[in-house]
Amino acid sequence: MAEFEPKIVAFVCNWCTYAGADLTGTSRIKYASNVRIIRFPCTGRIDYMLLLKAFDEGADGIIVSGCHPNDCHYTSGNFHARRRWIMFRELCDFVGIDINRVLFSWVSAAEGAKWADVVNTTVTKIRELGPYTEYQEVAKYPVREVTNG
Amino acid sequence: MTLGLYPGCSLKGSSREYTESVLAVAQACGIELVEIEDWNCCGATAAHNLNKELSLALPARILSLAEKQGMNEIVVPCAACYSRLTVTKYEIAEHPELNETITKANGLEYTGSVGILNIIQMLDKYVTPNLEGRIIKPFEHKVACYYGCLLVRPHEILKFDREEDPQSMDELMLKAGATPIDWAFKTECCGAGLSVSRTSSVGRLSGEILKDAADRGAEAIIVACPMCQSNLDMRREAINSYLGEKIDIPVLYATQVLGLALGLERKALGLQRHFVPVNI
Amino acid sequence: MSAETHHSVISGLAGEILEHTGVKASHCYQCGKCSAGCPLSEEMEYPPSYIMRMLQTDDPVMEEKILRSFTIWVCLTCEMCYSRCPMSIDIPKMMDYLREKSLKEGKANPRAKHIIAFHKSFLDSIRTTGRLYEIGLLVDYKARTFKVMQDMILAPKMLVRGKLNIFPELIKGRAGVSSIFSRSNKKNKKII
Amino acid sequence: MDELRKRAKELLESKKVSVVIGYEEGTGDRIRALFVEKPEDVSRLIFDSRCVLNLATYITKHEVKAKGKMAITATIPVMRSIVQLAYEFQVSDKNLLVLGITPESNLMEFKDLLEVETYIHKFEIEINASYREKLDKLAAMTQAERWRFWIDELAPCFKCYACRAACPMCYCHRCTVDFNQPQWIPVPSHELGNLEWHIMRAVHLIGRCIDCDACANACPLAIPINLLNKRLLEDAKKHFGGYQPILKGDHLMSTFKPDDKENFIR
Amino acid sequence: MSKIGVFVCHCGENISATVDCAKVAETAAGYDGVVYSIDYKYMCSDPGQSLIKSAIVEKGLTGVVVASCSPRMHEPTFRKACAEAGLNPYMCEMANLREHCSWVHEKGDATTQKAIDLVRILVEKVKKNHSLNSIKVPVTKTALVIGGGIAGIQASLDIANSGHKVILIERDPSIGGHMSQLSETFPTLDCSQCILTPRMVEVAQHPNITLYTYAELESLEGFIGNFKAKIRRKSKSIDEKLCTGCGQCTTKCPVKKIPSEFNEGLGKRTAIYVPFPQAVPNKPVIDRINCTYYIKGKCKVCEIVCPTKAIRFDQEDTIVEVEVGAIVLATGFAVKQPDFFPEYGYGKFPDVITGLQFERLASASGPTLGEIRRPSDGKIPEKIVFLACAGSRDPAKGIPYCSKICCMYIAKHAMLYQHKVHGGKSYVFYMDIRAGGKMYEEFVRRAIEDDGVNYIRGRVSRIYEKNGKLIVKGADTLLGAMPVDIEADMVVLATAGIANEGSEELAQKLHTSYDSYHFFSEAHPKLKPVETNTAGIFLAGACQSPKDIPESVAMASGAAVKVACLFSQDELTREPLIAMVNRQAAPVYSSCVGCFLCVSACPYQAIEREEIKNRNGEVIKTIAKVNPGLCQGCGTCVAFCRTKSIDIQGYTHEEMYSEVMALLNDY
Repeated sequence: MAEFEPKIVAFVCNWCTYAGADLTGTSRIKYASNVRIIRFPCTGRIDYMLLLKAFDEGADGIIVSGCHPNDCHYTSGNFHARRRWIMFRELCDFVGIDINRVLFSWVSAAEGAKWADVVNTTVTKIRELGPYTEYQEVAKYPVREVTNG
Repeated sequence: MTLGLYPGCSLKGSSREYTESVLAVAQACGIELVEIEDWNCCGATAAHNLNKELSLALPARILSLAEKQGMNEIVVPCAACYSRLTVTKYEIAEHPELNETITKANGLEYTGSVGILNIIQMLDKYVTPNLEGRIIKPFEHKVACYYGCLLVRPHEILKFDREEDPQSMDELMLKAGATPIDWAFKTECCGAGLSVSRTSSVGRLSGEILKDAADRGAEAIIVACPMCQSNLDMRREAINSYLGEKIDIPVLYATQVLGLALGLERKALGLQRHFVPVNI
Repeated sequence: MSAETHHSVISGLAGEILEHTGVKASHCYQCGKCSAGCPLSEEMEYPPSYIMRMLQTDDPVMEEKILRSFTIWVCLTCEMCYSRCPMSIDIPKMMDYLREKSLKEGKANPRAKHIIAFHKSFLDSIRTTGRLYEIGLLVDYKARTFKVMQDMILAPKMLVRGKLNIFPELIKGRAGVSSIFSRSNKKNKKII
Repeated sequence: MDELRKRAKELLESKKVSVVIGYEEGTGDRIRALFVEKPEDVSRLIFDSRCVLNLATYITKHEVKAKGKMAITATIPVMRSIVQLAYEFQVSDKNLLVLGITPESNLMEFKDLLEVETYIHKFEIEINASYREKLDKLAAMTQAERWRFWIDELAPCFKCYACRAACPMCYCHRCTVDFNQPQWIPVPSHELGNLEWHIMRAVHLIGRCIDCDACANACPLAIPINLLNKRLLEDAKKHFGGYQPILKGDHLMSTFKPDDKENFIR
Repeated sequence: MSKIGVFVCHCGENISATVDCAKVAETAAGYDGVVYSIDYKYMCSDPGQSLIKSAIVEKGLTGVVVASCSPRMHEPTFRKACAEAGLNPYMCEMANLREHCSWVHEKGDATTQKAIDLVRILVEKVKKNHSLNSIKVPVTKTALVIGGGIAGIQASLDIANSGHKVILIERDPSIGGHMSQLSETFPTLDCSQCILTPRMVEVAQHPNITLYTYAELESLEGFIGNFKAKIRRKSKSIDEKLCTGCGQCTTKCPVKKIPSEFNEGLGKRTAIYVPFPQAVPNKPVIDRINCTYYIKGKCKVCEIVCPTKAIRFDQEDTIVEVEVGAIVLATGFAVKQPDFFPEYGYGKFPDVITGLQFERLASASGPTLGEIRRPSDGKIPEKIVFLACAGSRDPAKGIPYCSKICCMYIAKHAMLYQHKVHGGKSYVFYMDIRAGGKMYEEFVRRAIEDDGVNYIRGRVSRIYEKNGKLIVKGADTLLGAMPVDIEADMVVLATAGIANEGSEELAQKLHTSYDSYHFFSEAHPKLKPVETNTAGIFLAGACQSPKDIPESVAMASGAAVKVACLFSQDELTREPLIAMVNRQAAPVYSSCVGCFLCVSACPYQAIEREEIKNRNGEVIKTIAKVNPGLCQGCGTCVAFCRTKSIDIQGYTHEEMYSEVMALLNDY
């Protein structure tokens, strides 16, 4: 059977990581094509609910990436984001969501190579972990009728 | 205070005096050096010139033995051995896959737990801190500290002193009461690798070194490597004939100088074994 | 759709070296700092940077020249080139590989026979005794090189100064040591 | 208790407040919230160990606020809630008077909320032994086990929102769960939707939950959802040195330190 | 019902080489809501754009997805095109098929599939998009220029001459920068001072320019057209109004042995000093670290000798607050001290010097009045060696990049040496001669052919001193890497140009980005070389990368024009991508409960309180309100709000949500 191809969603900020990924392109650095980038103005805008949604909808792994500390285009969006991630990650861990499937990183507009590396390592990691069936099985429910609402 | 000791072949033969001085100084400073039991040769230049696996397996065996004999730090007075051992440790750490093949070859387990000290590091770490008042016969001479290659290169791996114009030995000599001179050939190669097989080159390389030291008024050349010592000392006639002048500066081991400064017996430090007489 | 790695293919000897030692010849931009600093470059027919250039040509003729060169044997692996290389190219490591290959393929430069002889005698000594037995070494070396007179002036003096052992020191683990040899020899033909 | 009634009476008679919020006997052995507006009703006011219901929940309710200035009998957790609510501009000295009840069940009236704040800070928020044990047990589990645990625990939840109703901090008019463009939380109650709903609620309560357990007590299915909040309380302590409700200063999640430590960002 | 048009671009071969563009277009055609889908070779070309325009008109498109390069590249282009066709520009989105797909993956189905997914995401987003109208903000027509080197001077003069106010701040006591230190300039060999000084004076006298020397930027707030800057004017310890620059103090000051920065340590200066004779302003400052009064508490010689009583020992730093509409960064570069090259012995051997030090030796205003003499014994060197790339192109010990100016200034140095020391011998060790520029190659040839400078292709391994000579051990790679030893009297290292110290902090103050070498980043490597990606902040000179004088001046004038363009409007339009608090009909008014926790989450203090009053003016409800002038659209508040009452235009909840959904549903 064909090798399992992870679905990876990347939530990135417009100013650093998105631009960094552009640089990966302009420098023609090759990386795994599993990833789909969704552009946000800033990591501060990234809603934790969207991460859950991504898993709901069958993502096997998630990359969340933005500007390095002190480099945020909006001065402190990434600092706020970092605090939220710290707590959100603890919570996910506590409810048994596999936090190995969410990779957080700082990738600046100058780090084209790092972006390729972040993607590749994530893909390799998720490939080892296999599909996130644990979550997806539960997620299959949504179509169930409203029984006790 | 007990440390492991890997003497290496030359220290058992051509460089007795080095061993003697190392042990003498260690003893004088209350350090017990326990020789690794059943140690073997590190393979020196020969091995890594001809055969990579060999060049790692031989040193690995030594380190494994040290581990097995419960040593957590070993002193390696010979700069060449020091380099081989350290490189091996580094290589295996960098490429863990090597460990397997090597353990197979040696039939000994290797974990890389043993720390490796060259002689200068050992003295810096355990001797110099408590030297005050112990220097009874300051070695009041102008000395040229000669580090050679294997003590400082490659820096990426050895991480000892700095590659160009190193200072550690000079500082040590200062403590021993000597006056280290600033000279230009501290880390140039003496040609040891070709010592036997290509004496001509050695004459030239060692010649330049001696000459510069002499021209700058050194009364002794201080080394921490038996290769360098035997080249500069035993091959002096060849060198002098290459230079076409007679240079008679003795070549002492750092430990010998320290020993003298500590007031130890010249004989205990093996000074009589030198080819170029040590008349200072 | 797997994680492609970004590596341009380097063929020939240069490629082989990259594979076995991780040293990348194409990394060299020919500044010549290695040759400038090499204590023996004037005794080499091709100084270090020259060898790097030859590798870059990816030309079998050049590669043959390298393997048959005297340079690779006269190199002392004093690490000077490596320590000063602006591109941090580990030339000594590469030289080790070239020597091993040249020997395996029987291409060792005739002028290097003494050097090789010494290395071999050295290793023989270790194989049999586990340690270096200097007189043995000298004798054996002379046997191989017929340089009977060389260093003979030294020997007596060394003896007088107790710098030579008449009898070899034997280590218990000799078997172990020679097994190291036999293994590595099985792997790389008979080289010692 | 008489003291409490006496004071309540005074306040109502002197029109200093128009309603006193407290507890009264309910059906069976249960007690319930009481809103005294007439001085003669103060006799219904009681206070004893059963009075754990967090009355702070009511002071943000529109219909209660509408009555005018409120006085509230407040245990430590209630007082914590009040301070946090005041920080969030939901109550103020203008519309609230606190009749504190010390752990020794003595009445302790505060001149203003600032006093309340200083008082409650004498009591650290602490997680009691039984919960401690539960938390440790969960911590010891593997990720997969924890996942199972919560999925099973939450399976029966049918989103009755009793937890939300009981929580003094869940005063929002429109909760994310009521949001349908987009539909963040699926309407039907199934494990995942339930999990998401409770995760969402837990996140919203970071740095705001004062650990009164009202949610868990209110849950008809006794789902230990308050474990989530307790765990987050501890994490907040671990990462940012903990949290105490305050009137002025920084809210845990809407501020940051440039040197916040983490070890998972590449 | 939305009518979406999808336009897939081949970008010549750039996309089509690895992505099956036709297939992407076909698949997109199948999505509901997509009424038109086509692929074309160059969407950004004129025909490409008119393709989009006509489709908008003919098919009555309500949304457009252009699948081509990065939106950071062409979003403005296509949004403009849409606008011209009558479609609201914010109904146009771009799928990044080039940088994020075709360029980074091999040809194959997987890559095409990714392209398809990327398009679908944007189709779903654009369906949820709303028409937006750009925001107008006023422009403060004053520019702040940071750095008083040649670039800063040029930018200031150009802006000032276009009739706008300029505030020029310089960290040092005088403007002039590195150029004022240079002897002669290549390729014309005209004297640096002679061409620079008049410009410096012009700056000082220009009615539109306010000059603050010995001053640094403290902090910056606001946004394009509306910046608020705090400037720290470091205390000069003198009253500039009273000081006439008579020089009494500097001649009488007893502390005379301080190495002069201007002379790169080859000359000495006093504690109260004017950096150099032609300094602007030509008034002294007291260097408090070295002044005896500040160390010992007594001396005050300067105060005694000062005829106008202008000395102020107790003077303190002052903070000036200014409002500016645009900023030009011209902070220049620094020279990488070559002490990281122990093998060259810089710092150990006095006669091994840097290129900038040689400039001072060769300069008529320098410590040797223009005579080339060795620092050690003042002898005139008979043999001199120049080392190119002493730090540049050296990943191991220096910096990986090429400093660009060295090849030229080395040729100049060697030439000057040959002109000044007759019969002297000069050698240049080089790797490549990079002399691209008008009359540059010719200049180098002149050095070699006419002035007999001896160029040797190879690097130097080490330098050591022997009997008063410097032994330079090099190699000639053009002669089989043959070793070359030279017994020189003096060695000049062509040191690397690096980012100025503190440039990182400055970038952070300005919220603009910098590259991995800490040089400031331009907005686009080719098409926006003087813009930064922070609107209203522009770059001039070597703070962006090492540059020679003509380049710096050109760039400065470029930046000046950008500022002038900005100032040509009374108000400018800003992207409406900002946050907003929802409003609903009474009695709810808004889902915001007014907890105001978002206030501290906002990096721009843009969230205010809004009171909703009834007819009788009583406050019924207090909710949050985002100030559109201050909001920069980061969305931090959006993700924070519990009630989802704040949303951000262009990245709304619905838009982002549907992107995620679209992405995964049939991924």
